[in-house]
Amino acid sequence: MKNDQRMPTDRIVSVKRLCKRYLRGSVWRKRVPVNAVNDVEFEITAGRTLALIGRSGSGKSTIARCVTRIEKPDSGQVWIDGTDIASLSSRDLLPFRSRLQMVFQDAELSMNPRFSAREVTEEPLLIQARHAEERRDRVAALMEEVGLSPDWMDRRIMHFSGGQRHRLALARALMLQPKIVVLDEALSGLDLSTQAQIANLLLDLQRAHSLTYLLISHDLALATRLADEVAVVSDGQIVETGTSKQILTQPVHAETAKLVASHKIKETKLASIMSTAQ
Amino acid sequence: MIYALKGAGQVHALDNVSLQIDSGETVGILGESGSGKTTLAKAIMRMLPANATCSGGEILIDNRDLLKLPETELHTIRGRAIAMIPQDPALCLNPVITVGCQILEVLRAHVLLSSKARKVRVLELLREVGFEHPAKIASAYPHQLSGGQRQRVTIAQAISCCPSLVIADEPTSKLDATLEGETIDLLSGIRRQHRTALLVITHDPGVLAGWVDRIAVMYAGRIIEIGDTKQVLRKPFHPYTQALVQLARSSDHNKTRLPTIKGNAPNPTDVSVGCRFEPRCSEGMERCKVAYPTVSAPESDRQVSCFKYEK
Amino acid sequence: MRYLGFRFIRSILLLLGVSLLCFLFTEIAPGSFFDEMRLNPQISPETISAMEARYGLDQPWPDRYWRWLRSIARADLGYSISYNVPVAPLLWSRAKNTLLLTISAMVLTWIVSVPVGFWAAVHRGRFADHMVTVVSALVVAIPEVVIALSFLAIAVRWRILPVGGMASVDSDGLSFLAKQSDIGLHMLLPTLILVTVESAIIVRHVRASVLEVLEAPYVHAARALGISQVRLLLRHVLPVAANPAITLLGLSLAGLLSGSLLVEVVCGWPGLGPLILEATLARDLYLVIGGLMLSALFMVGGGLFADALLLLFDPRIRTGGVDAH
Amino acid sequence: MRIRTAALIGLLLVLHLGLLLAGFVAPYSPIAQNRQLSYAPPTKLHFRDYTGWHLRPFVYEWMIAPDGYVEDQSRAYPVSLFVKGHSYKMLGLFDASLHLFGTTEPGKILLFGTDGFGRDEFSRVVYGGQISVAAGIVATLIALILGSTLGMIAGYYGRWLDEAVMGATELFLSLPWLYFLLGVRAFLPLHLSPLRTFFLLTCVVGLIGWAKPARLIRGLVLSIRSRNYVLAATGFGASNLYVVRRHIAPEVMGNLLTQAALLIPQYIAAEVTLSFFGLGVSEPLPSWGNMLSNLQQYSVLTSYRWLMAPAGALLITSVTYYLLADALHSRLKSRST
Repeated sequence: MKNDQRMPTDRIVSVKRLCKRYLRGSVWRKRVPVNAVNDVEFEITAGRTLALIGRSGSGKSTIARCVTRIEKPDSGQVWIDGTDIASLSSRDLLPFRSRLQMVFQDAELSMNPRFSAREVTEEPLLIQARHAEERRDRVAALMEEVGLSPDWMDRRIMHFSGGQRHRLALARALMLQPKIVVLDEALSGLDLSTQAQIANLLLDLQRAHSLTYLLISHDLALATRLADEVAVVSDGQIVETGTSKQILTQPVHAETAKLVASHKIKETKLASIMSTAQ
Repeated sequence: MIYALKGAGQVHALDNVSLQIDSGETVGILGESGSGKTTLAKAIMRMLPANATCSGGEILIDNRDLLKLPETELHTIRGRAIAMIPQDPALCLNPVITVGCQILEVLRAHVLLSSKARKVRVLELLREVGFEHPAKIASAYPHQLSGGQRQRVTIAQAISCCPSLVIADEPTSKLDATLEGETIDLLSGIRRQHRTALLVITHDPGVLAGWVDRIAVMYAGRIIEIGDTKQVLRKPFHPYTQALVQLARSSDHNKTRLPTIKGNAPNPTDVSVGCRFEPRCSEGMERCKVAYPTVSAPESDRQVSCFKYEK
Repeated sequence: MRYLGFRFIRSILLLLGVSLLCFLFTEIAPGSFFDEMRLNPQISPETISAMEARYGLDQPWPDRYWRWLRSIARADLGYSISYNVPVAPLLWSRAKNTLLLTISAMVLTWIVSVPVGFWAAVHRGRFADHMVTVVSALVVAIPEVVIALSFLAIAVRWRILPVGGMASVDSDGLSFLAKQSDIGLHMLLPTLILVTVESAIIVRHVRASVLEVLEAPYVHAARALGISQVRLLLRHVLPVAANPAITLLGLSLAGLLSGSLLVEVVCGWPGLGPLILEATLARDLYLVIGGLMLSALFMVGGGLFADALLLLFDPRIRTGGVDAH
Repeated sequence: MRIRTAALIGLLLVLHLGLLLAGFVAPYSPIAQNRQLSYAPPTKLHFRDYTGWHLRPFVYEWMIAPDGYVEDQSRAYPVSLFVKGHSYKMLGLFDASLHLFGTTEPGKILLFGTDGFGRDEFSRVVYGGQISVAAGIVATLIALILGSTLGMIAGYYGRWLDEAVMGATELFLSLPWLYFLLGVRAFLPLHLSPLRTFFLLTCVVGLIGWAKPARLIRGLVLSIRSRNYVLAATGFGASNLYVVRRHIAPEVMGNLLTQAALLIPQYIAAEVTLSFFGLGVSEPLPSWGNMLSNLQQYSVLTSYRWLMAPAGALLITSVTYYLLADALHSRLKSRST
């Protein structure tokens, strides 16, 4: 890892020595740090996708929350487009908010049940108080782009299926034309067919808006299929990075080997049966 | 024919579903959310919610029909003849009772053993599901265990009275990749030792590949294809199965678009006459819209209900 | 065990807080007992200021508060002006009666309402459940004053229960046993009122928490494993429902004490209530503060008792898992 | 569900309107004493006399007889609506003398009989209601405003502020509220003008009652704040104000309404209890509490049952409020899931 202070130019996202500790436990229990993130470094070049893979509880979603400043990291730097936003106050952070968006794991919970589809999607515009007049057309355009019919705009969230809510969350994230989208397990928990549809949608959107993705997932198969580079996270540290091919073919670190092994078993079982398939 | 109504208006959760599981055989049910696979599992256990009614057919366990059994005698069957591994292990253990006691409870309900023998049996079970030092686990409380460990405890509970059929409802959906492998090995290991029949319900064909004997594919409350695992995965007949299998086969070249099924899941409330997959089917024919395809057997012990194979 | 220690410190803090609160009240209260005395001409101003000095009313309030606090520690709650008797023994003699009434009412309430709540929850939707819900909703809706008065009216009209006071007039001559039964008989009416009021609230809470537990996934899982309904209820549902019920124990003590004050006044039971009421009317401040402190002591004691019970019943606290509060 | 809520609100409106226009509804002045008619039972309405049926009901006058009151059948006094009666201040604004119903002098229509001083119980109930219910509502307002602001601050700004507010709530909750009320009342001068007592009383009840709503609101705010859609909003750069306005306020508002419907009857009961003890509104002015206080003597309690009328009125008001609270609660639960 090069550690020059020079501001990395082509890297749109560069994280250096990121640390974050939680103190879990109540007053009469001694405080125990949990899913600490210590000394994490990675970079993503514009228009590409980096996947953070790790077992549950390895601190990968904490990293995501620190990068998008939903939570303030204890120390370290997060360079977005050439500025370190790790220590910015929330007011100076405002311009960066539109460039950096996060999509949460379970889409249903990340939307206020009282809202209609339009209210959910236009919320970013409301907050940033932008384009007041053509808010409705922008919502219709984006809903169309993510594959939802705009005339469902005024239906309440309850009437949408899991897959459709995921699409709505994506539409909301793209409302401010972000450059970087962080997907925190955005595809886990979906049926295979819906998962495939959302994955294709992500690829199309990346190509159409030249987006940079930071994908957080525990499913190696999905990650290697969607991401250019993969970083393996274990107990809050990045233990290995490489392109999807490198990771799949020659895993170096023990954790990666374990992940790849369990992925391989499933693969070989399927492949052996279907070797003669068309 | 099990025909269950649920919620506002009539929702045909299960429609004309018939399935045979021989003793010691493992059958996988493959279906996406809303295909009625969980309802089938609940129906077998007679655990359907209050607003669901079975309007026909029967459920035979060692040729005793469950539907005819009165409610009071049911608890002799549940846990003894059929046991269920719940979908979300994190929630399915009582937070205020030690793990050992919860397994003890199941034994107490069915097996006539002295309390000492029961304790020994509990430790045996815990060792069998892969805990190195079962004594520590037995005295622990559920909130002190990890997700994977809790899953293994629920499995131990299910197999405690050597039931003739164990139903595993989405055993791997809540776990991450590595734990999924361990759970599958555990389940197939149990099947060999206890000679119990296993009904595994999942939406991912990868989970079933390699260890499940037969697969039944469900779509919108109906079984659309049944057959030996290898043959079904190698040469799926029904277009829906073909698409599902194609999806599961992950090709290594990345960043390419994945094959998908167009349209989205069927709406359970609308009762269309024709084949429910017709709107999303690439080989949809006129006939499909009008009538529901009857079951045909293009190959030995393979069944599919699609007009493509109907003579 | 650290948990209990921590709760103990917390209750001591609470008591301190209450004492500070009471003391502040005496400060902000415009005028004091002596104002009335100043009005009547016979008492010369010097004697009043001397008496004030004796009670130390002229020093700045922090050291008065400190001196007063130390006196509480020695269980000397000051001097009751209207009764010309030290406050503590007077309070304690009355407090015993209130405790007798409150404790028995609480025990009775819990014996009645926990099974009824549990039974109503189990028979959800059926007639029994509806009946219990409607009755308890009605009793909760009716203000305590109305309940107390109507019970009193019925008791007086049909003379089934002795009314008023703690023992009948000729009770001195009776043997010890007869005296106890006589008090018991007298106690019946106020206890009955208290139990009706309190159990309505607790039945609703118990029923709600049991219903919530019955819906929990681990109960479905247990039923799917063939555990019989009875065993399921006793071994699986009851322990989990115990936790909210016990937390409620501490809280319901507040309602019970307030209720007992009202009931004692209505039924003429010589407890803490009528004493505090007279002290309020006579503006005998120290007696009132003493009363308040004592009732706070009961409350905090009840709370600690509930915490201890909770520690016993709910392993999650012992093992520091989910913070139950 | 919707009809039930509407019906309840309607009933409450009628009730409050009746109390508000006390002068109009009550036939007589609540303070006018009538020595001959002390403890007179309620007048019976008759429709039939020896001549036959009459559409308009009529009453007889009470005559004192050795064993109590007996009807003086000699003269009948027709009861009519909208009758001129004694003058009163309508809503404290202008003088009026119109009454909803009444009868020609010297006949008296005493729907609820009279009390010890011969004052018409029905008028006293109506006027007394004004004070008790108003006290309940004002106290609830104080408690809810104080409670919700502190609850919101504690829930939202967290850490030491939360600790402080929660400590205060636990402190207030650790004292039985009636003892606390008595204690505070003891420190206030005893004989005050009715208006100041009323005002002081409601503040006291309100100031003591804020703890429970504060704890509820705090819990609510904490649970909403941790929801993902609030995190998402902060992700878009939402300011605290925005989050409170769009996400937290609607949820809290719904609960405040239910809380109000729950607290009002409790605080009315608190006022009534205090006046029942003689610490609330002083004698000449009627309040449900002090009207009930003379029921403490057993002789009054047994023989003059109609003096329980204020208890009946209190009962109807609080039962309606609780039913309303129930209906609001279930509507709220169904909407937010």
